[in-house]
Amino acid sequence: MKRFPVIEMDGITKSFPGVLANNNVSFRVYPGEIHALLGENGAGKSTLMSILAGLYRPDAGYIKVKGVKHTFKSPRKALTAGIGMIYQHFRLVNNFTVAENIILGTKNSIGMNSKKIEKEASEFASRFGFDINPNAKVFQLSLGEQQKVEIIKMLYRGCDVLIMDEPTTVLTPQEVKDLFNTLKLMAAQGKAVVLITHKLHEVMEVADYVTVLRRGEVVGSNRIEEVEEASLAKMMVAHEVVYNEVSHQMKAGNTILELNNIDVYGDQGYLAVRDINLSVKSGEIVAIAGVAGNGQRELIEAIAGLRKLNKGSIYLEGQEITNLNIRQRLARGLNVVPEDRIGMGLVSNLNVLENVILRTYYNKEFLDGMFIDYKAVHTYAEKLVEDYNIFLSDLKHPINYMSGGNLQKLLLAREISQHPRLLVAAYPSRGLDIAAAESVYNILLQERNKGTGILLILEDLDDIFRYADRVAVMYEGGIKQILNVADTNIDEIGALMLGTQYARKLS
Amino acid sequence: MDINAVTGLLAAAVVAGTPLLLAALGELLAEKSGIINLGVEGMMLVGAVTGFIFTIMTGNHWYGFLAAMIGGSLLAAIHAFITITLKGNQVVSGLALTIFGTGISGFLGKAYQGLTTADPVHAYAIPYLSDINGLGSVLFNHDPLVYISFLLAIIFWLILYRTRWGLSIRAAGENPAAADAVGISVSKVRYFCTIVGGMMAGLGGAYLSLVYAPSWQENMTAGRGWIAVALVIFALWNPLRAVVGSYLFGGVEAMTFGLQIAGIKVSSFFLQMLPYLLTIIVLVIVTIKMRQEAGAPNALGFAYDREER
Amino acid sequence: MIKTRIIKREYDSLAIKTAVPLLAILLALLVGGLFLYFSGYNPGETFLRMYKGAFGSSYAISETIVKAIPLMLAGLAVSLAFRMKLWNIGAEGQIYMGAFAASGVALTLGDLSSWILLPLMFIAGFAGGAVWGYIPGALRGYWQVNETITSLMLNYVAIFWVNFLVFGPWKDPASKGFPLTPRFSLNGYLTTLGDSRVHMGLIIAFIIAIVFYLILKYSRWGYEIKVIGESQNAARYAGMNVARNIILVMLISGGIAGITGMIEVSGITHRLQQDISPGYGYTAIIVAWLARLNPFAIILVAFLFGALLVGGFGVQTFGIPYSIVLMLQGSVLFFLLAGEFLIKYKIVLSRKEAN
Amino acid sequence: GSPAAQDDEKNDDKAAEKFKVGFIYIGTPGDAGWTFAHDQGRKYLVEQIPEIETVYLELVPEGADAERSIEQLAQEGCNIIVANSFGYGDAMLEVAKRYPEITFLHCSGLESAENVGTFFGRIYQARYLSGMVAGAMTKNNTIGYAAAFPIPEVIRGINAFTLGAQAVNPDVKVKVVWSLTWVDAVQEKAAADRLIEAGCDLLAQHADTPAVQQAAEAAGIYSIGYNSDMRSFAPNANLTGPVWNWGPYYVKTVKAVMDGTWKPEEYWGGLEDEIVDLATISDKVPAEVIAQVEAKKQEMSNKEWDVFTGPITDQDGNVRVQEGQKLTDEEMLALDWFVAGVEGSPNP
Ligand SMILES: Nc1ncnc2c1ncn2[C@@H]1O[C@H](COP(=O)(O)OP(=O)(O)OP(=O)(O)O)[C@@H](O)[C@H]1O
Ligand SMILES: Nc1ncnc2c1ncn2[C@@H]1O[C@H](COP(=O)(O)OP(=O)(O)OP(=O)(O)O)[C@@H](O)[C@H]1O
Ligand SMILES: [Mg+2]
Ligand SMILES: [Mg+2]
Repeated sequence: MKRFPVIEMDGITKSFPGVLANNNVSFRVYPGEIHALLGENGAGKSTLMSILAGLYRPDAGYIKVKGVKHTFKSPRKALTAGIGMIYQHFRLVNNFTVAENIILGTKNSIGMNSKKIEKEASEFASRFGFDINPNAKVFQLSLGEQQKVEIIKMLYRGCDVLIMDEPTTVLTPQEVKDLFNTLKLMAAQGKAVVLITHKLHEVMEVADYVTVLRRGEVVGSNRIEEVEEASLAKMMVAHEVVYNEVSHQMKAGNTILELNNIDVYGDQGYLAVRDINLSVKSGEIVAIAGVAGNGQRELIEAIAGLRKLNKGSIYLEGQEITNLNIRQRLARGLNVVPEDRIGMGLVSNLNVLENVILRTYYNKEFLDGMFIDYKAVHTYAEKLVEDYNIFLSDLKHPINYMSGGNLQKLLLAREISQHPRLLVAAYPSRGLDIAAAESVYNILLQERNKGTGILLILEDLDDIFRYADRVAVMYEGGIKQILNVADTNIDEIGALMLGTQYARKLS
Repeated sequence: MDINAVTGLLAAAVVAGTPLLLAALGELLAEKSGIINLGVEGMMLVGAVTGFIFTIMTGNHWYGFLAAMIGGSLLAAIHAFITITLKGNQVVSGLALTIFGTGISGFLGKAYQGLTTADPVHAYAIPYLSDINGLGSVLFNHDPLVYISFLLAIIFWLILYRTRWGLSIRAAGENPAAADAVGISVSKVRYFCTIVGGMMAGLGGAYLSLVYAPSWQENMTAGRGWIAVALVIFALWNPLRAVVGSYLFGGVEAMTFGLQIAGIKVSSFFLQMLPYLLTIIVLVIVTIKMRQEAGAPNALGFAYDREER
Repeated sequence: MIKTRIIKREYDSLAIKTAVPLLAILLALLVGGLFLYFSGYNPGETFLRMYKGAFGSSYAISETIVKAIPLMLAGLAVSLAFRMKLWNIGAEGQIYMGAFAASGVALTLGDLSSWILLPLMFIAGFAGGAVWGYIPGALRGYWQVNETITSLMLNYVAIFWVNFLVFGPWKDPASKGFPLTPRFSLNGYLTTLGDSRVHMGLIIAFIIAIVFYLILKYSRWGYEIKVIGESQNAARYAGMNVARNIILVMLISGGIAGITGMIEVSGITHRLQQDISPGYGYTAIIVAWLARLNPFAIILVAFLFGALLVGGFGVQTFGIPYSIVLMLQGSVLFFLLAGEFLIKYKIVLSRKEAN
Repeated sequence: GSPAAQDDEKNDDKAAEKFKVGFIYIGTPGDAGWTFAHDQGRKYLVEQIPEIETVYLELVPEGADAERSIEQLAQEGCNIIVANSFGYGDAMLEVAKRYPEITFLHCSGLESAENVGTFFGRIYQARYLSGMVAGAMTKNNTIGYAAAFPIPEVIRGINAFTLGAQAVNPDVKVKVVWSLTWVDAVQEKAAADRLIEAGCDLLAQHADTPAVQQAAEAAGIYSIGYNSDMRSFAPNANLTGPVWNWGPYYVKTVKAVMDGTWKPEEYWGGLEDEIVDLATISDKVPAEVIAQVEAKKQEMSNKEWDVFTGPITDQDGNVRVQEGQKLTDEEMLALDWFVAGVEGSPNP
């Protein structure tokens, strides 16, 4: 029986100011298949899928759904044609409830009885094996839960084709497994799934078919059986990916950071960090594993000096810094790379020059009386860009023209150039392609080798096992356990992250 | 003050608050959808003048109210086009709308100075309810627009919080990208809300020229459009709280004269500051108390551009 | 079939940035002209008179400047707050408070030589406005109270306060009960240019514009303002004291608006009276925005806006009611706003293949 | 100013030779009050002397814009410039120095000069008469008075009104409320309503909108208007009201300037000049009251008597004007106290 593609895109071209994001792309999706879409950062994956979902309008090309040509003027049209997309940045209304988000935009009836829709939503969710409180507000949910809401939302609309843009970045291994099971279930029911991801092993694990984009063009499209990880990586970046050499035999030195019984309040007024004890030694990478939203943000902010401790104390190289402000901590060598790359770590509408001095503009090296010495800043920025291989067009362009990987490199470069004793970095490789992630870790490893203590907040267990020396698992504000990476395994950590105790098999 | 003076004052608060309430509800709706319209003053003036003119022309104040709503909505449509379609700056467009509305109302009204309408709006006591001691005369012995305005407040609340339209409207104001992604036409929703907002402002204006002081004078709103805008913030974007805010403001405004008559030894200039000072004080208290609770719609004031990053 | 697409411009081009506003004004005049024509007025003559009223003679130009000075100062004042994304719409009240404080000094210390008196009035004017900016600033900085509404409400309070003074304690006994304070002593008069009414306020505006430019573009504090305006989280991460800066900016913004009040009483009315400002605080918002918050552009836009107000006001004697003048002003703004669209986006025409 | 009213200015060519009178208005002819009354006068002037031309600038703020506006009229060749608010004084004197050949007339002004005259009307006389009507028609002797701003002009009116009311009804009390605005229907309506609640059964006003009349009409009580005949706004309530009638003064003065006989003066005309008058009295008022009012009006027109003739006591019971004495114009122009019988403060 010949199968007909549910989606055919042909000759799709789309340009944004200054970039050709998609160039004459053809793309097919068959019913019942999980189709992985790969490509380095900026390759045009999201753009192509946004076109399919009716968000962007292509400059040229056409889309056929089940053989019928469509012009999607808006997501509504795409939705009615059965195409739903879950974006990289979730499109949920934060202060609506789960149920409200699910029924948003549907027209079954005019009225909205919240009891009724909550019941409806929760019944619908359980049909697909999701367990979620329909009357919780979205901002109270973890990212993983938010993603479930997005999926339910699309299923509720009866989508035949579900597009997911990097859905696994924010999930625990267990959640990833669950997600993949759901996707397989959907595929079995004849639905098609397009999965964008940077993780090749996931592609190998779940996808039936894979398409690779590079610089807006399709460079390969194959059945999964016909490819292997290494060839995919090469296809994406057009050269061999050099993986970091990670050696763990480094001797950890004296203690750099010490957290003693700290409690921190979150924005919502409850204790977000409970009684944490942790230390980081010179020349060691300690990873904090955990599902996002379990207090990591508050913990980092407390270490950085952005949040007051409710209880406990913090020592840096033996000296108490509990009551120092962020600048005093910085002066002692405590550098932090926050989770929000843009919005906290960097300022999107400012240019590179203005961003590289965000944390040091008040130091005399960049000052000339009450004025900022932009000459000095220029020299400094140029050096950073060169030393850390940051790709950008102009130091005076706003940084929102830069790619995610380069932004992260810029941010790390800025913090590292201040010679930290302790570097705290949250999710340093989130959303980055393989090559970019490798170069970011490369920077971190070099720093560790210099003897800096490094505290990483990570959710990707592969990264933890590759790079960290010790791992602390955080759950509901507390640290469940601190383990040497060498003495544990992914399953144990994964279980701890979900709050369950892992029954160690006694050997 | 005896009980009559008190109920009189409360009834006066309701009447003085009604034009504010109508306009504030309109602005509230527009803001809920993400559009801030500082042209309320201009739209009220246009509503006042068109309402007055059409009542004189047709001899029926209901046509006047209808015309006022159309007048207000036409002005709002300009704002909508500039801010939604052309993604222009909402604050400046609103200010321009006020200037423009002041001008056009003055122009249209030239020939209607010093006239009176042949169809005054009477109070209708609501049977039974108006007999309730105290409360009856405060709430249930008024002109139809008073009832309409508090019904509208309730209807607005129901629409916003109990219907799917309302959900779509709030989504457009909170996170237009999310609304867009589920197929809600953000610009349609915003056009609709802005234009209905204009109708309500027009109606509020017509209340002044047809009910409160049936006549037309240039600039007769005397800054009430601005108060309506302020009341929306004051009400924390909740229609029912807008009722309270409007009547409170109207009441304090009315009360200043009551205090004068009572012979209070405070300068009237200071008494007249009261409604404004009170607004600030209540706002401060409310903000401190309700910091967690939903404040301004998240995307208020920002144009939505699908391809914007 | 021709298909149109709207594309965001990559970089704004200077040519378009200047051409579009000009085009917008031309279009506004065209539409306004049509309106005038159909209302029975002669559009050509009207516009000619408008032009002459604003620029037609050295006197006209000097008066345009007189009108522009408070717009420049108030425009600079609000632009500072807007840089930090603080909606200070309280410049009007700050102007009144500045006028009040400066008048207080002039009326009590009128005997001092102008070398001392004028600086004192200047400081008082600044302080008066600054207090009025401080209140919404502090409420915002410490408790996140929306500054738009508090600053707006304070406008009314300030106006009632000045009215209280001129009708009450500060009323000139010689004014036969009219609400005017006594005239200031000559020492309290701001120096004027020749026998025109153009006064020192112009220089003050220029100086403030230059200082603003330097501060905002190059100084450490300007950098802080920029960062806080863009992202408060980033600012906190950079160790900036956000609340203190919000308050400081509102205070200075209010202070400069206060200076606007000071120069109006000291340079023009020479006494405190009602209606010191016919809405400068509100017009200034438009001026600042049209100038995209650039200090020098504010000077220029204020001048042009002054011309529009002065020239527009004057055409009444040609039989055109003030209400029509307001409509013209409103439409000029509408067209400028619409023109913004062309600055940000370009419209591309392309041939669409037949289906 | 409808376009038609100024039509003739459009044939500009001949305009240059025409005798031109320019007006500076604080409000707009559309305010139905003060400026409206002045504009009626301007129209009357054009009717009476068709060969002249008039122009006006409306809504001229009293701050920086005043001088420029007056200067503009001077430059446009006005032979006479009239300004209708006291706040224009400084600006007018300033421009007048530069244009000695032009005649300046400042309504309610303080200072005259070589080429600057001031003019005003004794509306207090008409107010006295309206007070008589009010005093006769109140049943509970409590009258409300909604006033705009505490300036001598308004205080004088309140006093005159009260004295008039007491002349026919010694027990009358007049409750005063300050609205602190000239044109704001909502505020004035609120002020009126509070007065009604406080037991007033008759209202008078000194502000520019008809809101007070409408409030009285709605409450079914009587009212006294102001500025122009406000009967149409309150057909049942309105009894009469003091009205301005600037036309005859304008005609007289313009003629004098044209003839070259004008001298700077501080003109303050009364009933005899018809610059102020009483609107037709409602037929609800008994004929004998009307006759009484007419008689008093005659007396004042004949200058046999004026309002502020002693004995007059103030609120605190001090005798301010002795028996047989009269307030001088100077004293009247600076009046800042209330006569006995007024409730409220002249200095709020
Ligand atoms: N998304 C997909 N999932 C599964 N199989 C696919 C997919 N896309 C293509 N194929 C299979 O791969 C083979 C090539 O597919 P494709 O439709 O690209 O054909 P083609 O001959 O290359 O035509 P075209 O010139 O249109 O690209 C076909 O056997 C098709 O069934
Ligand atoms: N809305 C937009 N406006 C301007 N440029 C855009 C926009 N969206 C994408 N681009 C640009 O188009 C190119 C492709 O971007 P796209 O987001 O599709 O890449 P991607 O493959 O999804 O990358 P990533 O892996 O980082 O998500 C990039 O150069 C990007 O900067
Ligand atoms: Mg992407
Ligand atoms: Mg092929």
